[in-house]
Amino acid sequence: MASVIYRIVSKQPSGYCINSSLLRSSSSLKCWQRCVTTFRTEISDPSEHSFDHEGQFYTIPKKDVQKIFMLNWMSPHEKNMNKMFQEFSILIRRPALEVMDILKRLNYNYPLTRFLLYGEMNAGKKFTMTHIMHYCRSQNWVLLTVPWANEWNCKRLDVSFNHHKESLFDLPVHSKILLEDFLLKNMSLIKEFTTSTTYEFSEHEASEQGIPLTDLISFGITRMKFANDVVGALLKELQILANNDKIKLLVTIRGINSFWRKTGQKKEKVQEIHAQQLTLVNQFMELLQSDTKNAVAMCSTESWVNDVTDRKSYLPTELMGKEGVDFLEPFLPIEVPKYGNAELQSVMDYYIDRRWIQAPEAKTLDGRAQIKFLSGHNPYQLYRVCVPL
Amino acid sequence: MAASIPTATRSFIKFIGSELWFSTGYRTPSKCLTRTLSTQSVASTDSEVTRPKRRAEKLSAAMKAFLKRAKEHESKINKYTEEYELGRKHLANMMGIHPDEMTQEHINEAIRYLLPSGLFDKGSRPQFKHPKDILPLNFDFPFDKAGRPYHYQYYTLLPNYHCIMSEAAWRMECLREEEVRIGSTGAPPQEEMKHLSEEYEWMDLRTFLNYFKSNHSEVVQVNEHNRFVILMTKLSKMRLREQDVAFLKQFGSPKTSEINVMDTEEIKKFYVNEQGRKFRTKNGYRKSAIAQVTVYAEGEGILEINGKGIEYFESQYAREQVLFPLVLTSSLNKVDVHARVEGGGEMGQSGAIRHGLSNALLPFVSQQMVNKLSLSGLLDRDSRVKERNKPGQKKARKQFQWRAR
Amino acid sequence: MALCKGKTIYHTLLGIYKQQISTSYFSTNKVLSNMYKDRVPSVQSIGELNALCIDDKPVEKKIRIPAKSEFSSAVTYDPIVQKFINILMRDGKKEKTREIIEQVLENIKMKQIENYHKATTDAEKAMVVTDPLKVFHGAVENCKPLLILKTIVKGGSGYRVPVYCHERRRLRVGINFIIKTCDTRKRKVPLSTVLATEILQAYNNEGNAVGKKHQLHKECEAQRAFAHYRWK
Amino acid sequence: MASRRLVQLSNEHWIVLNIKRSTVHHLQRCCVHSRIKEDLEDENFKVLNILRDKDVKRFKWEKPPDVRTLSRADCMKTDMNWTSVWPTKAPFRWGSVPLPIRQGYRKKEYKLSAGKYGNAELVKIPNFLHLTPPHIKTHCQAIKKFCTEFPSELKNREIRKANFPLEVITSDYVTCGTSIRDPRSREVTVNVDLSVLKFDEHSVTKIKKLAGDKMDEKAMTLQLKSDRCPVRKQNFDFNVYTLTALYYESQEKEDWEDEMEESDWVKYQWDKTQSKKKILKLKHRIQQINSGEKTDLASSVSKSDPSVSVVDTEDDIQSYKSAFSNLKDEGDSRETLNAYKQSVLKLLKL
Repeated sequence: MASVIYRIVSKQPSGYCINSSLLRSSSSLKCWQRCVTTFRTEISDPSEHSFDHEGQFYTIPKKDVQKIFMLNWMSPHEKNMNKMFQEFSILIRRPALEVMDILKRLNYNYPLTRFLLYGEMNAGKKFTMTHIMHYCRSQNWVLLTVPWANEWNCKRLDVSFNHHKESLFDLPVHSKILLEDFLLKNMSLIKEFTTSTTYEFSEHEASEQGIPLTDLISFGITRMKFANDVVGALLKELQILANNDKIKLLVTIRGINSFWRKTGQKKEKVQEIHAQQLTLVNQFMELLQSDTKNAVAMCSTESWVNDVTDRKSYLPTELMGKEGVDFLEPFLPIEVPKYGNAELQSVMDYYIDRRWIQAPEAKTLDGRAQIKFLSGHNPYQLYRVCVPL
Repeated sequence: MAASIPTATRSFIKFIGSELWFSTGYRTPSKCLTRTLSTQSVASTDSEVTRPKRRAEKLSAAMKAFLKRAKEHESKINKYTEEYELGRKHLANMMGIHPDEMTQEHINEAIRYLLPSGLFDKGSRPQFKHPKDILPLNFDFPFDKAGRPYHYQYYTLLPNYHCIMSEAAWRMECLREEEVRIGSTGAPPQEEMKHLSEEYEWMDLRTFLNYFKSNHSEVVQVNEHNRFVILMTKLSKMRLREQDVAFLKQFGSPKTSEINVMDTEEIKKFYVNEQGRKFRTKNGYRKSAIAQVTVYAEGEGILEINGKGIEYFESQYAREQVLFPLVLTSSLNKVDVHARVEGGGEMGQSGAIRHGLSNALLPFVSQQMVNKLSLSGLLDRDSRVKERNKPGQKKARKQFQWRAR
Repeated sequence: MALCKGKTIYHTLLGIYKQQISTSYFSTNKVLSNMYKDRVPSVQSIGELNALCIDDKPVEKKIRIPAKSEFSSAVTYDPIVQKFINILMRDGKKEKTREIIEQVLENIKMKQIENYHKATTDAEKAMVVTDPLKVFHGAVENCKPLLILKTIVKGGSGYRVPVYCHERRRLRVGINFIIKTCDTRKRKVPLSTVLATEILQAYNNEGNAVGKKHQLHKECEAQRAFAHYRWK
Repeated sequence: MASRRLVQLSNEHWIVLNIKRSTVHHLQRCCVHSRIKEDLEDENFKVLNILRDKDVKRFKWEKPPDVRTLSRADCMKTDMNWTSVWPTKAPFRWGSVPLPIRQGYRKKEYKLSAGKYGNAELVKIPNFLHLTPPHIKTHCQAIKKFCTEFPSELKNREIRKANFPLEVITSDYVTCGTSIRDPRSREVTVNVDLSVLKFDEHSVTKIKKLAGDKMDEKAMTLQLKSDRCPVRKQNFDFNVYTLTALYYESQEKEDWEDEMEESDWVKYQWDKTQSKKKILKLKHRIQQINSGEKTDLASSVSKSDPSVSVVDTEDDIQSYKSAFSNLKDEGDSRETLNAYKQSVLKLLKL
């Protein structure tokens, strides 16, 4: 019943903030009840989000969640949270709004624009990306996602030599996962398009010109040996399509700094494979450097990629190295900061609404201050602190 | 008889004490002691005539040796004193000071300058002191010529202590008798008697030890002190005469109604910086960590630990430790905290901050909050540290595995 | 205690409950007080502290035993959870243990909140207890035995004698029941998931831990003939 | 009771014997005794009476005279001139110090520590008996005639610095040891205020590199120290030579300085990097698109050298250059990254 009350939508632009002078008069539950109406917005279309909605939660419709984010993008923990709350709501934050604002004003005839999200660990880069991806999907963009680039480095799966270039290494399993994910996300958008040239994968196997793009992808999925080559072909096709104004492309790469690290993998005489020797990395780097129209790349640097000892700084040069910066420039650095005070209160309101916080003493002003203190404004820590409450 | 309780002077006690033994039939520890006391008491009261002649005159060998040593000691001290005086003049000359102005402090300073030594044991460094300070001066001679001790409690090893104790016991016995007498006969008391109006607080252990060491050069132990306190408390609860009260007052004073509280000036001391903000800095310690915590009054709840926020600590426990005093005094968001901490691990550092923070908070919170901090033990240093490993052992206490073969 | 006179466990229990002393579990700590012989123990519970400090009258200055490093007045602090952590802890790895317990609470909470949100009517929603601490406390309470068996040697042979015990001991035994049921878990299953399911079961008076408690009670009932050895 | 005795074997050779004292007694006693008997009963049968005879006077071991009584300190007067007794640095001599000093570990409280006589502990520690206040007074008086007054005009540090940018620091040491020379006195330090020398940008960076840690980069001062040469003057000359060499070397520009790779750059030079080409190309594209030219993607790249058509002095290019160089030089921070973002936005006409 309580949740019904709180879901009243205020369409006024809210400079959401707990006004301290107003609240100091009484530290009871009434206070947050008064403010609670502003923590949620019913506008689920991200293209309508403006800076007025900053600090409010919006719910992504279930069909979108299932289609875009469920398969590969969300971590098991996030899936659990989704299951628990029975909804997928994210906070509208300034960095996402900023990027969306730029995307709205961007001239798409310009060559590919690169965004780089950076921020501290668990500061909310991924959910910012989620928000932007949802926005792009609502604009019928084609989404090409690499949920966790470091996976190519870390997981000890099959590494095979590339057929065309001997210095490169293929990752068939990862390529297959990538293709599956792409197909699921963009099935409806790309089913009309056909390939522009023939692709020869080996002496016997080739894909002819003019076959549907989906066939090419499903070929890659079924013939895992050529999955990596199919990814290359797909990227080329997407570039051509984008250049011909047929689609708009959003490339999302999480943890791009793993492109300039050593992988932990070995293959025969090669002692340690560098990420630059991976075919997938090369293909994506080619895409990022190209002058493709109608395309936007959104990358993020992640401290998790680095070893525990060098996670001191979260800034891009520290994580990517000079090579990375030189490769990526000119890029648009977007900082994803930790929660501000208003955002923190909003999130706590949301948690109270969704019963993540239920201890009565935690709902008081004093309790909120303590939670704020313990979390250190960090989103994930905030979630963890509230576990026993 | 009972009214004339002895004063503390040695001879008087000797005299009266010895008589008391006989008159009251007090259960004595040994009959032998009583006998010696009786003879000795006569000897000491200058009544040369009644001294028994079968002992005495001849000096025992031990006595002779003792006397010789005493004499030697005396001459040694004289010699050393002369040397000291001469040396003092010389030193004054060397340092360019007038000899009359040369005090012991000057001497110490001069010696520290002229012959600097870094030895850890300060007693082993070069010394230039009056023999009085180095040698035990009162080479007291507790025997008479016949080799009998002057003091009747000499063989208890702690004569003065036991003297006081026995006096207290004797007084108690007397008072008890008096009570019985009054109760049985209904006669009025011989002297005015009444209960003490207030409770007494006896010498604490340290002063007790010092008292006997400095006055009587006796080394008493904790047990002796405990017995002393028990006896005195018992005595003080009886109906007392004036002289008893006077006796008790030597060793204790009435308990003050004021409890020993924390120094309010110290608690409320703070400083003002250039911007006009009140602040107070305190050090905190835990394990091997040291924290310097500055608390600014009228703040917005900013926390800074070594240039970072609370994320300096990853552990939830450590974060809660820093939060603890702030929440307890409900001064979260009311003060700014700046901490610099080094050494130790995560918990040690947070504990050190907790300690320093609680102490630095004091001037900016109410007395009630100070009480809370004090009662919950936040103001005290946690003195537990890791016990060191011992050679030949695996850990501090754990020993290597060993099996008879 | 009264068991020897032919009463049932129920009557014995009544006696025990009447005798219970209403002090907090952790007001005394023998180890600490041994370590600091010359120090005064500090107050280890917020409630007591608030009761002691009502007015501005200064308290007596004494050197006290410092508060323990897990004790806190924050909203997240719970004495029974801390006790559980201390018992579960191995090799002094408290932070690790705390993480496990946090996982346990999270699992419980996730499951319950999911049920809560899935429930359609208010009545159903009211049935779901979403507070993890409530579940946790309830589970521990359900696992506490009322009597324990103590081996007493009489005349060269040992007898297992049913004995009542004080609150702290009961708590410890109850917690140990819960922990020991998780010893048999499979190798790759994390401890937190097993503990969470166990606690949820115990909260509903089911599961192995509660079974162990009942088992103990049965044994006590069986051994009641020896109960008089407690005094002899 | 071992006693050490010197036994003369011949005029030059001595040996040391460690003999038990009781043995010595006995032997000597025997000898004395037998000699007496010999004298008495010269004509009779000589009896060697080894057993002790009560009549014979027992041999008495004479105490050696107490050396302590002979010490010089005993005859000292309390108003003597101590500076003449102890003029120079010397190890502690118990005989010359008229103070009843004690040093050593006291086993028990009532026991005294060892006195000064033959006390090695007192010799071990340093002493300042040669530097008492009267000593210092006399020293000062002796030196005074060599001193001149410091010019009052130069007491102001600012004035001193402005007029004398070169500061030479030397130290002289008065020592009471056997040698009058002190190795530290040849050390020469030269401090130079480089702001006086009027360097240009290149030479400043170069001298910073050349001087290394001898240079205080913030204050622009150079500190040269030398104590290698045996004489002070040589050290001074060496310092001046170093300064001169540094100065002229920093003025010169070698050929290879232009060929340095990016990793060796002291400052990021945007004009020489691939970044410039990249940006100019981008700018060219943007200009083309904005002017409505519909060129093929492939052809536009190869068509012409972009730097011809794009002027790199344009406002947005300049701002990008400064922002990117700043990012490279000063490293990442919120400010530099924000500035960089603004410049990119400007470039993209947003």
